[in-house]
Amino acid sequence: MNKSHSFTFITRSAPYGSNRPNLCLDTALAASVFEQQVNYIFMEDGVYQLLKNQDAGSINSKTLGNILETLNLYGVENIYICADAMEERNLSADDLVISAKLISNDEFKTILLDSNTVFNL
Amino acid sequence: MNKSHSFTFITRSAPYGSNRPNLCLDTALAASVFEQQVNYIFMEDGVYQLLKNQDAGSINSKTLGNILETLNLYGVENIYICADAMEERNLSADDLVISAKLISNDEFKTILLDSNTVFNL
Amino acid sequence: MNILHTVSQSPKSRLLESCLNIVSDGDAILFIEDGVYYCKREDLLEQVTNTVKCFGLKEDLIARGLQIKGESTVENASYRKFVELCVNYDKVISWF
Amino acid sequence: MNILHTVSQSPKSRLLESCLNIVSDGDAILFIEDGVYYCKREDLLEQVTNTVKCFGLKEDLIARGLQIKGESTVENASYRKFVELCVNYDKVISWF
Amino acid sequence: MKFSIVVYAAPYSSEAASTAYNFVRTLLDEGHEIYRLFFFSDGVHNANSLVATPQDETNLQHGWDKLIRNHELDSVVCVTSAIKRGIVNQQEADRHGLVAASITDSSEISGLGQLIDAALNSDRVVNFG
Amino acid sequence: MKFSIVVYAAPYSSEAASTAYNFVRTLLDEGHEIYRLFFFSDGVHNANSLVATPQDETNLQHGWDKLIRNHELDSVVCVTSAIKRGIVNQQEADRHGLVAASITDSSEISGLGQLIDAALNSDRVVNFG
Repeated sequence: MNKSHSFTFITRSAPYGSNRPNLCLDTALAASVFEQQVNYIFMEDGVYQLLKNQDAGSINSKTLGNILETLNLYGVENIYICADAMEERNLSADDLVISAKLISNDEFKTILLDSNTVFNL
Repeated sequence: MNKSHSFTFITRSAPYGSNRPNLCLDTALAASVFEQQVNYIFMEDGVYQLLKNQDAGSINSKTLGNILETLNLYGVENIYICADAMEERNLSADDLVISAKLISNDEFKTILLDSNTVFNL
Repeated sequence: MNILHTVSQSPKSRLLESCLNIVSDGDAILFIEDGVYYCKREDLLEQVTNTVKCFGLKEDLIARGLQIKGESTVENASYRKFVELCVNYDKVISWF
Repeated sequence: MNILHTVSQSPKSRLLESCLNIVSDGDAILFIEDGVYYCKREDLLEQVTNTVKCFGLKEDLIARGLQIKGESTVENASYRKFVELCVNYDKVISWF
Repeated sequence: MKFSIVVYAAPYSSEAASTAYNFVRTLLDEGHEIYRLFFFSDGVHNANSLVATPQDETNLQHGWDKLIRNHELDSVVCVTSAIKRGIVNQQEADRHGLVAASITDSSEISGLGQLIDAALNSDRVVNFG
Repeated sequence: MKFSIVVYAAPYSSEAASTAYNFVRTLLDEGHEIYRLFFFSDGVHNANSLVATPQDETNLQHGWDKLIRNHELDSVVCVTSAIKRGIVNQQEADRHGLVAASITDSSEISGLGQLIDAALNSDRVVNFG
């Protein structure tokens, strides 16, 4: 199967409070198994998923912090962070577990226009 | 049983999109059956429950618009509307199915302080 | 390559504001469920409706006692129109 | 006759702003679940913490990689402290 | 056109599942094809068979069941979401030692691959949550 | 002190049911009394017995069941919320012609009066949603 279909996943929820980040991640990993092109965009509260030093054992959950490692492991390479989201939350690259490409809203729009299917969680 | 216990119900969600207005109403009616003092306060999006001309048959639901009649029928007389909520939504008394007492946040606080149990939906 | 966006929560959610960050000229927005309360907030829609067509799902408007008047910048859309919009735009992004 | 308020959604929800409309001097606010992100938004808490004690649920803070530093106006609260606050305040109002 | 529909919301607590149901009915009325319905997260509760509603309320689970049967739709419930929410078929019930199955026969339990497959084979994917 | 707890949220889709569970455990550890647990709206899913979770995840429904049994807690599931969400005991299953019961034995199905009664007889009511 060739990479003819492009999926974009917008993850805009904080971790642990709801299962939306997990739904988004699981679906993206499923798409990567089909060897399709996958874009993964952290927007709004979604950037909180990338904070360092998470330890969800304290609430009997699995830590989401290594999410980017998982994405990379599955071959998802197009990972983006909304620059606006970082700024609004007073966050800098140092606060995050890993660096991904910061994008403007215009770049975001271009990615969406080039996508075949968009999941927005 | 005497009216020794006072309940306050804050309903701050729009109708139909979620079941929160129904949960709030049902619980208040149950409290009134116990012949307890019941305050019912429409806050924020809750004031949308009072809009005229609702007809939820269009989405196969039951219309909530006669909610105040139901409350009155069950003997719930202390019905209040947050003045702020009306203003923020550009609503006037004419837009509502029935007139209830508009309260300021300070009056709201007094009601809460005098309540034994508060449900906030 | 335009997009239909559906918005399904009341203005309190600021969901439209989120959506607008990434709406392109020529896209359309359909307000559904509690999202239809946006149809009465011309103050929030003012900048939008120049470049983006806005619709409110008729059945949800009726349920809530909301009417779209002639001079409104938002159009009524039945479920049938909802389907038609999905066909006419290249993809659908749901905001919930 | 003071009240403990729990706030359980992230600042995006503006739940604290709703709550503050009806918080009285001497009340307390406990941030839980995604509400703990408020603990890092000193800009939103500034006016609050003069008259109202603010707490963040420790377990939820740890899960999310948030730390309350010494100079913060918000205090760490364990589940045990959560229970103690419920006892010490006359009633609990939950914002969710 | 070929559509696939994803439902994330349980019936009754929010309107989304009901909106999805109305949308699917309209799609069929208009002559479109449904490639697949995919029930995800709390959406799996739409496929619960052990429900009864008061006479003056809509039974949305029965509504889906009838719609799926009448139009022979392909309806998939996400296995990971379903099992921990108590939506199980007989096979899953046996495997996990549960006393009964709870899913409507008209939906089958499967993995997220079915959602990706649906996206690859449909002209449009529409999400309701 | 005497507490009653109201849970509006289903397990897994939001953290609230898990917070309620941790809170109740701490209450008991600290020597407080639970007058009643009341499961309302989507909270009724906490009393579903037909669930299984992956080994590395917490089974919250089992957790509640154990906690309720071990401490002989009074646990009520709201009847109106439960029936339409597929949480039924044998009696309700029989009445509505459903093939199986789905509720954990440790909770009973009853009306909203039990919530008001709980408020009247407790020092504190704490809501989780």
